[in-house]
Amino acid sequence: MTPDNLKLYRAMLTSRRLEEAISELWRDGLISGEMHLGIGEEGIVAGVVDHLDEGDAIAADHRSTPPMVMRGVDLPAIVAECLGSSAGLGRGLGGHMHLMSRRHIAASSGIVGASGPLACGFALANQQLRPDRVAVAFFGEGAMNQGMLMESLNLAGCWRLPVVFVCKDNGMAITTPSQSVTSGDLPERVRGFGIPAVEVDGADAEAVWQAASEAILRARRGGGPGYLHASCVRPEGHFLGDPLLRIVRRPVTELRAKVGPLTRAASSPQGAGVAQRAASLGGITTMVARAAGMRGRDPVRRHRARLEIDRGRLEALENEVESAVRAAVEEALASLEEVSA
Amino acid sequence: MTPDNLKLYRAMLTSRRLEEAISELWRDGLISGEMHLGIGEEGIVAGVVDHLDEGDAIAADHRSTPPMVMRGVDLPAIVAECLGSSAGLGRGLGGHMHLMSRRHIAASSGIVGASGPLACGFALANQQLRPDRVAVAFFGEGAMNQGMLMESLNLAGCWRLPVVFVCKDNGMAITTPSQSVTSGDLPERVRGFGIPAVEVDGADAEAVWQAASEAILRARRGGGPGYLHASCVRPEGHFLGDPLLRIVRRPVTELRAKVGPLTRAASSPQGAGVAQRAASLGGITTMVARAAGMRGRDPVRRHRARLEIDRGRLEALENEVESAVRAAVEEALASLEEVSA
Amino acid sequence: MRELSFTGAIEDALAHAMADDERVVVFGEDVPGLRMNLYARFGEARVRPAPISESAFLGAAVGAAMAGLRPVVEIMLVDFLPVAMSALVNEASKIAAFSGGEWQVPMVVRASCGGGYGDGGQHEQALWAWLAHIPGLSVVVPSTPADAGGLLLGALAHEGPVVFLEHKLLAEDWLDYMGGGGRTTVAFDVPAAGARGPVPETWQPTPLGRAIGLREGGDLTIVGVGVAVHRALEAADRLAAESGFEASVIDLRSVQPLDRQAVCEAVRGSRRLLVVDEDYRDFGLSGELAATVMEAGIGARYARVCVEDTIPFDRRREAQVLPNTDRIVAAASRLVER
Amino acid sequence: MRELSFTGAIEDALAHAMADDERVVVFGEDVPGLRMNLYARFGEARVRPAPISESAFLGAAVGAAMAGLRPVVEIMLVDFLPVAMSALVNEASKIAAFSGGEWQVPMVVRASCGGGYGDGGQHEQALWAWLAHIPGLSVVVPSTPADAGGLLLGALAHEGPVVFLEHKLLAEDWLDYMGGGGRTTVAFDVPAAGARGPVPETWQPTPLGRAIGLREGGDLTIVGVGVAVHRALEAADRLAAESGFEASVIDLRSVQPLDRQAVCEAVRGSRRLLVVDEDYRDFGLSGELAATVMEAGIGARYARVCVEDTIPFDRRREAQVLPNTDRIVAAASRLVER
Ligand SMILES: Cc1ncc(C[n+]2csc(CCOP(=O)(O)OP(=O)(O)O)c2C)c(N)n1
Ligand SMILES: Cc1ncc(C[n+]2csc(CCOP(=O)(O)OP(=O)(O)O)c2C)c(N)n1
Ligand SMILES: [Mg+2]
Ligand SMILES: [Mg+2]
Repeated sequence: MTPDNLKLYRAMLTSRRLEEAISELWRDGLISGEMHLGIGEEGIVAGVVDHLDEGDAIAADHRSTPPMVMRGVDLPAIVAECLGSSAGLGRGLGGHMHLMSRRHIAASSGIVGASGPLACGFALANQQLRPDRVAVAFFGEGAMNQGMLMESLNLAGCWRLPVVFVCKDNGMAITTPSQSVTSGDLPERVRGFGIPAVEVDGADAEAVWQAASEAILRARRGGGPGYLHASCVRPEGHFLGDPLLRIVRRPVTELRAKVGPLTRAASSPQGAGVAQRAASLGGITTMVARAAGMRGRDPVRRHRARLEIDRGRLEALENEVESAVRAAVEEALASLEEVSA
Repeated sequence: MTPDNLKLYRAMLTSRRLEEAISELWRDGLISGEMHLGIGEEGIVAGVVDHLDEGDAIAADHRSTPPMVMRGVDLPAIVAECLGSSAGLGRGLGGHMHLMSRRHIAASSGIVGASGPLACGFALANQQLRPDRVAVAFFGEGAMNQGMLMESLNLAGCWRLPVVFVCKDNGMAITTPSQSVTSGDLPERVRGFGIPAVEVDGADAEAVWQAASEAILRARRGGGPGYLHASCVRPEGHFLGDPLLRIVRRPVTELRAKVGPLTRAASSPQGAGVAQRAASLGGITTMVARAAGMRGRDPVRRHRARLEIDRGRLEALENEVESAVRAAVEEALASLEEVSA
Repeated sequence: MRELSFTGAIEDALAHAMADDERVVVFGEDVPGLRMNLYARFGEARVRPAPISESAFLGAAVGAAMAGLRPVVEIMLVDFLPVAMSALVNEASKIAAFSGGEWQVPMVVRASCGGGYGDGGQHEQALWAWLAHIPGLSVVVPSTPADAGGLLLGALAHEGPVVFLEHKLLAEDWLDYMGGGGRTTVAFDVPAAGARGPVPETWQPTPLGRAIGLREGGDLTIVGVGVAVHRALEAADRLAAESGFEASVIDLRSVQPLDRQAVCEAVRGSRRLLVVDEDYRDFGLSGELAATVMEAGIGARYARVCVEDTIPFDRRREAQVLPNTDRIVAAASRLVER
Repeated sequence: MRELSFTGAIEDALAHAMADDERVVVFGEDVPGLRMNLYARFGEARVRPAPISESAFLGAAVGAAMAGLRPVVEIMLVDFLPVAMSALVNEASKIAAFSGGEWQVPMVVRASCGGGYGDGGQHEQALWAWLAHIPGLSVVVPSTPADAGGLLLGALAHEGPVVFLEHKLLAEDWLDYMGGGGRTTVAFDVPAAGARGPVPETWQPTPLGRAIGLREGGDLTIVGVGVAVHRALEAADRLAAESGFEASVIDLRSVQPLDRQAVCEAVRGSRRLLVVDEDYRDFGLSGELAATVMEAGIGARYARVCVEDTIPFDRRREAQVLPNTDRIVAAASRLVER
């Protein structure tokens, strides 16, 4: 089987454009803190969500805009929720870390790892009420060290739940390189739970689609859980306003206040030996360098380059997406004004 | 290297005799509920604890009498604690699920899985304050599904903590066969965390000793954590008064009140289909059968049979142990009377 | 009227609910052993053993409830909930708010609680006020078989998450399991009217948040839940016999929703409030009732008999720190004197 | 006197403690990034990044403290503690009791808390009373840089476990991190005197459990912790200016131990108690203070301005449900009227 690549492209582009628009609103001060974007992971989300239909469920993490967009949740309601408008998905009460749609059995949480148990619960309900329907859990590689997620792997395995765990590995958990706090190899860890684990390049939406197809089909047929480990990047940092990315982008301004205290601390008497201090400073430099190195491997651009379609149709599609996003933002902004008026 | 088998035997026998004495006190109503014994796992505990010395630490689970006894904690204080006497290890305030000795950096907890984080903390302190000293965590195979324990495996791995995890696999968690709620193979799971895992017959104290020797030595030398998976039995049930074992031992009396409601329920209208009901009844029968099947493979008897020592010396040792245990019980009982007097 | 044990009443009501509604499922550690009769009748798909993974299966209950089931999830002892509290504090209790009221989480968490059988400070906690502190969580603590069955159905009918707590001195299965172990050599101070009693022929859900007056008396109002209610009744009788003062006793039955009106009405008459609470004293139910009365502008004398510290293992000392009848009589006497 | 920010004061005091005492170690998620200066000075062995495994590393802190270290363990937001509460509820707080007083757990849990920057109901909780409900846990909530540094050292000197909570509106690093993100397009209602202020040249540990009076006034006593104290001061000034009533304002500084005496003394004079609390209203600090006053036999009018429900994401609605100055003035006015 092969995916409808144009459909995948539309999904990814819509998510990308919407998140870019959200970034603008955030910069204008209209969206409050901790706005985590899924830019860089659209290839993973598109390749998985394309397989889902009525009755299938999604448990998402703090980067939940792409799955909601791609699952077909109302765009204006998503933006309105980010704005805190009462026209939002959660009437402005939940916010961007809690995008949810009952109709799509899709919910998200800001507690790292919480998508594991939630997806198991969705899958359990499907097992009892809607045989052949599945649940998908999205989370990052950092979340793989959270107990409730590891427990969920075991629970899904022993209850043979129709759930597919999707790990979006961008290598980082905020400023911490996940490898430095992870023992062993993650797909191997999952296999240790008796769950088939597949590694895939998350920048390649089509490859993800293929891998997901198999895992989801197996789950639908009662074959139990599956796991996809998909690499990705985090070009916009941990969240909008990421301090490390600010340093990368405006080193002079951002470092001014930091360098003095840092060098003072690093050279204060009492404390670690020179080698350890040097190692720390090296660690800090690497931290910043990693933030800078998160560009490239853009799943959307890559997918676009592969499309075999004439330029005119492509541009038409892109214009459609642009206008849908623009309309969504306008509608959301209007809803906000109505309330404050 | 080979162990001092006589020393191991003395340790195991002391623990066994003390727990037998505790059972008597429990039957007499002098010890309150949830008295979990370590009878059946002495081979594991002896083979591990024999390697520990000043500065080494133990985090135990709800079956904590054997590790305390074998680590050299005062016997009368252990018994007194079980009796709730103010002469007890915790002045009668903690009880048998919370045996602890500060001097031995040895503590236990009734929260399944809690020995994992605790041992990591002990090991962290050792890493900083007492290089070459280690920590050991004891727990059951059921605990391996507890998130905090799985997290501890990862933590120990990435911090290279000097900790040895010891899983005492008796196959059961209360009345649940652990296999039925565990996905995958446990040693494989641990290897997935990048931690070397060794399987050993826990009824063979000498084999455990060998396996532990290697893991503990590696940890002492900064080589990071290790894991032993040791099989064992649970002949006295989950705890004293285990309902399943009561059924096994006195089927007529114990089943009288239960069979009526059970057959009524199993044959009530509305509910599962016949096949599922039959499966449930089969499950219940297996549950009881398993409780009955937990005899044999006695690590103490087995170790005794192997000792190459003349009968006279052996009997002398056994008499010594008997009197030490008797004296401990008497001292503990006396302390209790003093208080109530 | 039939007579049932506390445990029997819950099982009976639950079996009816399960027969009526396929969406009701039970899961938790060891449930085939603990709920053998339900297991035999409804099969493993609806009475499922869970691994020792409270965070995963409590969290799964949230998802299951959101996706159409009505899970009754068993956490053996309330003391184990702290292992998995994020599912309640950050998910179950907040989904309705976060979804703007669109999405509900109809789940029941069933756990045993309380002390009095020598199980030590890590296995005898009450924690009901600790749970009730979190907006969006309901907490039910029945004190009789009839209430246990009725409130279980009330909890199942409720659209939000409910923690249903069974005191181990009332629930015969738990007490035998964790305390007695089939011995005749131990005794427990079990409130007879709580452990066994009349139940209706046909169960009706008891709505949450309605206190019930169990004794009339104008000199003093004693308020509590669970076993404390029975201790209070005993103390009130002693007080009447020994010093002629008459206390009313109110069983709140649910800690959240809290029947503030019932308490205020009674205290407005008696001008004396005594809270008897097996949960920890500080920042708990006893404080909330004080605030309730003060907020209503009712001037009253006030005292509380609670658990003040980690519960000791030793049964002698344990008996002293639990809200026993002596402590209640003493506190009540001080309140009515002068 | 030097001036420092709230965050700077904590870092300064902590750096001193670490330089003085090798046993003090810091660990938690992301600490090399969050505590860059300490990381650069003390190295990774003592400022250690942890995996996203709160249960393991909080539990490890308990063990580390028992085995001789003085861990300062960072849980980024107090909202994440429910993931790992068993380490506090069932281990840290109970070891001293279970060991008959032989073994202590000297650890400090450092976490940010509180709202006012639009982060939604799962990331803006206060939870101090929820923590303080558990016997054996101390809970500290400083409101100024000087108290933040002093109480951190007080917490480190304490032999039992202490949760040290930093309000995100006071801690500039957290506010920039989670709220501002370097933008000039957003504004937060930061209490100036809480975010930056004088600190002593040489740090001294501030003992836990001592409230401090920040404003004198005989008509009314307002009590709180953290940001609420600053709101109360502002409200008290407005009340004085608008209606001539003078309120005293008490900053409890620690929720547990609770300085009951300070509160009782003040209310004995004013006969009016207003609790301003950013933690949830029910079964919390506001109730405990009502009980404190009633237990002391002090007749008083009482009101409370608290968070009553899950905090809304929308900043407009969020501002209305947090204990803001308007709500405090309104409640205070009702209390003093008549
Ligand atoms: C239980 C919990 N701990 C910590 C946090 C803070 N936090 C938010 S996102 C994050 C990093 C998550 O890393 P990962 O799972 O790899 O996802 P990514 O952000 O890289 O997509 C952390 C630590 C949280 N929200 N919840
Ligand atoms: C967190 C937690 N959940 C549940 C329990 C109840 N419980 C006590 S022992 C036990 C079974 C433990 O099984 P295992 O780890 O295999 O040890 P075993 O008893 O077989 O030695 C359970 C579920 C508990 N004490 N703590
Ligand atoms: Mg990541
Ligand atoms: Mg076992």
